[in-house]
Amino acid sequence: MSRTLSWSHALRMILVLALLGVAAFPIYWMLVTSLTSSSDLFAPKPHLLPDWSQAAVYGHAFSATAVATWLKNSAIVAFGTAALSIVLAIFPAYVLSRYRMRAVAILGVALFVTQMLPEAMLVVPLYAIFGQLGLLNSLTGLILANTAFTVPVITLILKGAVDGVPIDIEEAAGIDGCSRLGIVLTMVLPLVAPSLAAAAVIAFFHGWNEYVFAQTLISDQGLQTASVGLAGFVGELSTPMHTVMAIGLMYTLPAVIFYLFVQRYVVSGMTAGSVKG
Amino acid sequence: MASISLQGVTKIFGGKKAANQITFDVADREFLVLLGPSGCGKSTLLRMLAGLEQVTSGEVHVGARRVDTLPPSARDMAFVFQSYALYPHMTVRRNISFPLIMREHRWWFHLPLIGGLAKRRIERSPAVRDLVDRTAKTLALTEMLDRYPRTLSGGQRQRVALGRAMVRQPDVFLMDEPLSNLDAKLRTSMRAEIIKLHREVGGTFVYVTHDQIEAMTMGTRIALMRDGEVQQFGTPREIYTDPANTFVARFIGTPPMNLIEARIEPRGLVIGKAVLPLPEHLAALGQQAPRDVLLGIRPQALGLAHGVLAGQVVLVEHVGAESIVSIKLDHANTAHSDDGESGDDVMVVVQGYSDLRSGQPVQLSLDLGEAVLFERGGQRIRVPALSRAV
Amino acid sequence: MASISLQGVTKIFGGKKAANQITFDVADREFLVLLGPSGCGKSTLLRMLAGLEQVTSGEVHVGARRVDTLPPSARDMAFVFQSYALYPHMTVRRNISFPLIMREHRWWFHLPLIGGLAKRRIERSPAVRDLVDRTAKTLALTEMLDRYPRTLSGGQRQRVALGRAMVRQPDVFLMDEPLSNLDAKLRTSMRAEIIKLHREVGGTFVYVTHDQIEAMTMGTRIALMRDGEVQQFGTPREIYTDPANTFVARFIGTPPMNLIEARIEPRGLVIGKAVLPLPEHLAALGQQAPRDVLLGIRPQALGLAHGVLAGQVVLVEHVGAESIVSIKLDHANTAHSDDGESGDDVMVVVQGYSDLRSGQPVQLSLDLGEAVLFERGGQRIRVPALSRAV
Amino acid sequence: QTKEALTFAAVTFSEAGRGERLKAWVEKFNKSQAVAEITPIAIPFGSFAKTVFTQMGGGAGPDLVRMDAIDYYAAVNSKSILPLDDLLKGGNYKFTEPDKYMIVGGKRFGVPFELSNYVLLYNPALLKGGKPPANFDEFLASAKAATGNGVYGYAYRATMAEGNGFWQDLCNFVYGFGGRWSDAQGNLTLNDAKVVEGVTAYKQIYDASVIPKGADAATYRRMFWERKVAMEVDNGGVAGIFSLQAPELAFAAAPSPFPTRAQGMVLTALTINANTKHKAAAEAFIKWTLQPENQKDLQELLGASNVATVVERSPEMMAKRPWLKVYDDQAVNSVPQLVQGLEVKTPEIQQIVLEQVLKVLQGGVDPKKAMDDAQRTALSRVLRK
Amino acid sequence: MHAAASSVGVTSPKAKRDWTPYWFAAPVALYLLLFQGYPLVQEFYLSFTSTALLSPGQHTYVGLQNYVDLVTQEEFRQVFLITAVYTVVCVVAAIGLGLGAALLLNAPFRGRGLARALVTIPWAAPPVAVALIFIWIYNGQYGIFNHLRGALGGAVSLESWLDSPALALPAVLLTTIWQIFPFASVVILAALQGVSSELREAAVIDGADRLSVFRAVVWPTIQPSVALLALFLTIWSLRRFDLIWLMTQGGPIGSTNTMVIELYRRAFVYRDLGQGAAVGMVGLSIALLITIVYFRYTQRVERAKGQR
Ligand SMILES: Nc1ncnc2c1ncn2[C@@H]1O[C@H](COP(=O)(O)OP(=O)(O)OP(=O)(O)O)[C@@H](O)[C@H]1O
Ligand SMILES: Nc1ncnc2c1ncn2[C@@H]1O[C@H](COP(=O)(O)OP(=O)(O)OP(=O)(O)O)[C@@H](O)[C@H]1O
Ligand SMILES: [Mg+2]
Ligand SMILES: [Mg+2]
Repeated sequence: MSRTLSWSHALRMILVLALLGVAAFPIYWMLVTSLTSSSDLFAPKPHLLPDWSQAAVYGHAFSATAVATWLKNSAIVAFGTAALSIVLAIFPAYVLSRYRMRAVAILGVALFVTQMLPEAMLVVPLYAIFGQLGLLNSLTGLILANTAFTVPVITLILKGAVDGVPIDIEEAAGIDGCSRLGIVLTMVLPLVAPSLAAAAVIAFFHGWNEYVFAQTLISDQGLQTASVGLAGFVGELSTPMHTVMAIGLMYTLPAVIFYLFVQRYVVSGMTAGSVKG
Repeated sequence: MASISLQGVTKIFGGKKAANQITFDVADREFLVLLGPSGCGKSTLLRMLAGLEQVTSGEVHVGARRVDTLPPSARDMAFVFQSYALYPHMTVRRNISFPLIMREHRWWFHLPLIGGLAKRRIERSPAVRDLVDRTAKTLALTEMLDRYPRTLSGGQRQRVALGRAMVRQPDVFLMDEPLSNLDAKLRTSMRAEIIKLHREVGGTFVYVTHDQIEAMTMGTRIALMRDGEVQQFGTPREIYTDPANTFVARFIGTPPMNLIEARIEPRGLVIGKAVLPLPEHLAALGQQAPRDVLLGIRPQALGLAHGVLAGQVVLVEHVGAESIVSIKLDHANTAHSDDGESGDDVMVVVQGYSDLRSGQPVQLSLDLGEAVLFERGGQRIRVPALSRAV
Repeated sequence: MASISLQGVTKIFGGKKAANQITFDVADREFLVLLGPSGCGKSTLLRMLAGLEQVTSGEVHVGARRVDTLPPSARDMAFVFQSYALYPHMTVRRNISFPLIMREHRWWFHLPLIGGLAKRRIERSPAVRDLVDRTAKTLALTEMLDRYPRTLSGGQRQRVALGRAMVRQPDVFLMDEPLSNLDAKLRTSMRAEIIKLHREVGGTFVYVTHDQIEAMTMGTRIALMRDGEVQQFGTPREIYTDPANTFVARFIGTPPMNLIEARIEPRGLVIGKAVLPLPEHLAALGQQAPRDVLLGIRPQALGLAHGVLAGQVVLVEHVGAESIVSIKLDHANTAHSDDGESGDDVMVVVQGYSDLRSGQPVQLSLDLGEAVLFERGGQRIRVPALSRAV
Repeated sequence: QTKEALTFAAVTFSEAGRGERLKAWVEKFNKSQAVAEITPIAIPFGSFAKTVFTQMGGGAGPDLVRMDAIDYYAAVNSKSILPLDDLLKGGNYKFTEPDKYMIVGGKRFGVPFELSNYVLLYNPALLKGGKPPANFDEFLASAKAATGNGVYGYAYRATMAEGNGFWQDLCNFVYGFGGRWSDAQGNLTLNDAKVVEGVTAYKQIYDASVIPKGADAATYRRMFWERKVAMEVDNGGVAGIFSLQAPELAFAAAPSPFPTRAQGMVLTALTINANTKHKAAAEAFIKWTLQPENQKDLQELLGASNVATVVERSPEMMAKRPWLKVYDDQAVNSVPQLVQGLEVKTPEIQQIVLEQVLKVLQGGVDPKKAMDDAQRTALSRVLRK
Repeated sequence: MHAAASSVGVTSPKAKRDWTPYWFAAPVALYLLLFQGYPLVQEFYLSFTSTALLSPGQHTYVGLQNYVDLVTQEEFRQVFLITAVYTVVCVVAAIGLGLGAALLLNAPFRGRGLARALVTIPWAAPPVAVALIFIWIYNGQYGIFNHLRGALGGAVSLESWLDSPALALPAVLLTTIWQIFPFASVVILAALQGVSSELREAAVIDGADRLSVFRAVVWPTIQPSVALLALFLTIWSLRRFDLIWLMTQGGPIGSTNTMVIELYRRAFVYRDLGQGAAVGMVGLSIALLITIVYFRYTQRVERAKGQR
């Protein structure tokens, strides 16, 4: 039995490693590409290992492009989107979980519908609305636009989490003299914290990665986000491959690292939502 | 003054009556137990008292106040939940002081930082601190004040829940099966704890349970419910010795009271082929027309020596100092139908370790001194002249 | 032949011994109960029997076969889980026939359509159908065969779980607290059901519980465990009347046995200021050197009439036909420490409804006929010459 | 007093090399006067039109826009840019020939910003004898000869992912073989024999295994510069970038090796967004750009392109960059890459044509049949005939 | 807001209506109405017009013309087909791979936490960066994939995968699946936490092999989560844009031309907002239909199992 055990264990570990390889390879390849000299890049045989003598490309990317500003803007948008999404989503999530009435059902359906709308379809009318509201060319506006797309899914995740909060606790707080608002803020919110983390991650990624709105709603160079900045390199006349890959990597890594820190909460947060029976 | 008075309280859940015209009064400082099988409406009734559920009709008064229109927080009642409902993200101290903090709550406490500080200030104010410390001491929780509920054992959690209720010094304590999550041993000791609490802090207690032992040992009054209706309301002793119907009779007492089909005739109580003389307190019935009845007799009142009813041992269970012997009667029927499978047999409690084997034929003796009679339909037959005083 | 033999079975979980050198033999058709407080290793032991947990060391034999190296499916044991572990998406019929289908399982049953058909064919084959129908009938589940577990009550689910175990007709039935999720009433009737099952289908039963009533009523043998070790192995009666140590003594019996500090001297048993003559079965001890002991005496052996020990009533609990009176002794100490809060008092069981009030002074009489003695450390003191036969 | 803040959007700003120079050129304007401050906005080629048009449609957008001809006609059509006739009235400008394409319905809505012609660029070191081919057969032969050892004889685009570039390359072949997308009356002539010939030639190259298939423009231009591509037909902007970014690269230019000298032309216009709130300042900028010395600077920084007005190049420059002359000489033969008469519908027609050509290239469909299909589809779908 | 937030429980028969849920939901409702509802209504209207991107204010009402065009154009049938293939393959593969990964990562082994984190890298990677690196990976001459094919002895056509009508869709799908399967695996991993170990052991004791245990115990438990996940992945795949557009713009020969790409092309390349909106409405209807079918189905299943 122990022999079969170790065999299956070895097989499992091989599969895990293969999986990790598949997941990480393109990112690794970005690193390799950014660190390959341009003559080697167009060589008939690919270089499989990074050439560290080329590391200057990273310094160059920083000095020659506004990548620092882009990343800063992306970070602002991403954190802003995450924060605003959660602020907006927690109350409807609570309502969806705790109330049974027609208006609530309609809200639930509406949330689903909004998940189906492609950004490309809404960007034209949204641009006009943002123009009216004076939100063009501001990161705030971008956050607002992104949030419209993250709120629905986050609401549904948080709803699952709130479903898992025992109603007893709310009733106890009510008897202890807590208002509804107080219940949501002091009871529900702390208890769904892992799910908040999961939700925040989803919103964060959305804000960090978003391209269509960032491209359209922002024209000020100083407010460009990394997705737009990176896409801007894909030139008609020339694409500086090293710089693009270097910036691509600098753009990817913060999100990956951020995720490494929160992944524990993400799994448990999603669990809170899904194990509602 | 916290007497509680219910007047025709009814609760309808989508057509189903979870509580039906419930009317009773509980005096101040009583310990009322709501007892009944699962789904009979105990929790619903308690939650209506607390204001967690709206009454469909009827009135609830506490002292002189009508409370059924008030929100839960305005009723000044404490509620202890079956699941304890401790706030898992708060320390024991914060859990206990939470009702006090809420009493001082202002809207701006919702603001992120300031609110936190304000709450801490209240928590640390001498008055609150003192009260919480004293409560914790009473419940032997002093050393756990800074721990979180998840690090406590079941019994400790239970005590925190009690503490949270006590600290408000309310007039009425409501408890919904607060012991049912504990193991048997802990249950026994927490039972004593709650009785002590009642004695010390006063106030009117309403306590829900489906465990008759709890009901008997804790209550000063019991309301025994079934299908949303109160079957009998009285002291534990009344309910034990003077059940209002077969349901009550069989619900209270372990093993349950035996119900044997019998017939009252002038010559005495006829069970199958046997005829027994009517005991004194039932004698008056002998003068009336013969009628079919159910004889209710507790297992403790049956004996296995030189008896009058013949039967066969079906099962012997040894429970420490006594043995419970199930016996299938040869010539008489029982009416234990609502118990399902094992209802056909008469149970006898024998002191000590019984050596009977199943299949063995036995003779059953009956001590009718405390026996009661019911209609075949289940209603208690009260004996006209001599109706027993308790 | 399904005798079970454990030889030095040990299980270590990351340094902690969940089972320590457990050795005992159970004959074929015994009903062994593993009893003990929470966390003592009962489930671990049972799971090692089933093969769900590997033994760290030691051997497990069933009949002549050594099984501890076999996978669970090869051991031919049925397991009933505390939570029933019914397959929620299968009908009752499929749940019960699942083990039979698995017995016939071929790899190609995993193919989408064919597999489904094949399984259905097995399920509908006369042999399986018959067996399932018979099992369902035995358990009164016939009408529920096409329902899903979710729509069943607790007791019905429990019966389905039993059915799934029975249908395999295994040599050994393992059950891990199968009744602990049921309410008290249902528990009683399911208890009888399982005893009946044991009697009818035969096989060796190993049953885990922490409820002593279950253990006493169901087991033909009890292994009482604590901290991974077997404290005593014997029949319920042995364990009740002849406990191996104070832990066993207080674990079995409600209310628990009283342990009173005493001293044996030639003049008799000295408790506080009182001196009692040694009963016959302990007389031999009087000849030895004086020693400090703990007197173990059951609450049923204490009386409140013209006694020898003075005390004060602390609490009176009425439990149906008897009352339990807690008494604080004036001049003697008890050794109930491991019970925590309410351990200081001696408990007395009084028949009938006691009118004592708390605070009232009483006199306690002792019937030493069944009393046992322990070292202060807890070990039983066996009386050399006259060691009692059971 | 603060300056009026204007924005000027152009793809060129996002190009390495030329972008910086263009910004400097705009800065010169900012310094030249005290009333307006223009901020450059770089928008990459791929999303330029969509972004700017969304913004303009939404009532905002940059004040000044450099747009491709294809977009220019759409903007004119929806009156999204301001007419400039009044502004330039009386000015004595010597506009280059293609300026005529700026006049729509007798009115002018922009001035040419950059005019870029197409000629054959080659790496002399990679061609036998260092000589450019003179006709299509020679061209095919020398491309084949140059191919091998990681070097490709020729490069162009043939992917939908680079639809616009693909279209430009295709225009060169079609125009070079004497075809046009429409006749003088604006009737579609997608299946004209000459067009089919051009497509056939395109396919011939494709099948000759001389091109790095799938390399996008950025890549194969880089390869050209790394001396891994021998020839390409490309516009002056590209040559400008080569000379700026790879000064050590000795490349040369020659007329495209097609039967006729007609080639496509990248024509971009400088326009004023109709939504501007700074009309006067924007107009001032346009006038400024048209001043001869500014035109001269612009032409120089753009590389091998021409600008709105005729600017003579200095002899030293011509000596240093002999290929400039080839580009300048090509100007008279350049035709905008539009479906003339149906300028606004060009994107849709372009899509239809390119898909059919792809079918020719990849699916082996007969060029004639493919272009017949294109003609039919375009007529029915785009023109609803 | 505080003033309106009443206490727990509706207080009495005479008490006023509990407005709390309305207050709680109002901000989000308004927000969505403004930023999604209103634009949606506008798009709905636009779909019956011919409207230039540059002058969305001036529309010509054309009735059902845009829809009629869609129905009659053969190309649009291809768009349908591509969308369907893209969506189905994405969802099936992402769930399959996600399930496999989740099962692998659910068993205990050393370094599991790190592995769980690393597997989710693709999810964290921005689509723009992903598109760029994959374009390079698929590159005909210098892409690592063609090199690998060569190294493994395959026929090397030196053609970029993205330029081949046969390979472009698989290539785009591969990229998409690579990017989205971690999300599926996280969700499924979370669902796996709910699998009762007792149930699993019961099946083992009943003699079930691994696959049977999975089918009898694991799958039924995670199935609702997987179904909801599938719904979301479907909806998201129907509207995925950046990745496809950046990689192929729907080409070659429409082989990766999904509904959203077509929408975009019509609205922004052909600059006809009306046509774009019509495509969008068709897409929306399909998504709605799928959602309705999903809910109907789950309800029926639940009812069949007596869960409701
Ligand atoms: N919110 C509700 N909606 C509909 N029916 C309900 C609701 N709450 C309770 N009921 C029904 O009312 C009846 C009484 O329920 P209640 O919870 O009061 O029983 P209980 O006596 O507390 O039972 P238990 O001992 O199981 O807790 C039950 O039949 C129950 O199904
Ligand atoms: N998988 C495990 N890993 C580590 N420790 C374990 C594991 N399973 C059990 N234990 C520990 O072993 C001891 C015995 O556990 P076991 O579950 O056998 O107790 P038990 O007697 O069944 O208790 P209960 O009555 O609460 O079910 C406990 O201390 C428990 O914490
Ligand atoms: Mg209840
Ligand atoms: Mg256990």
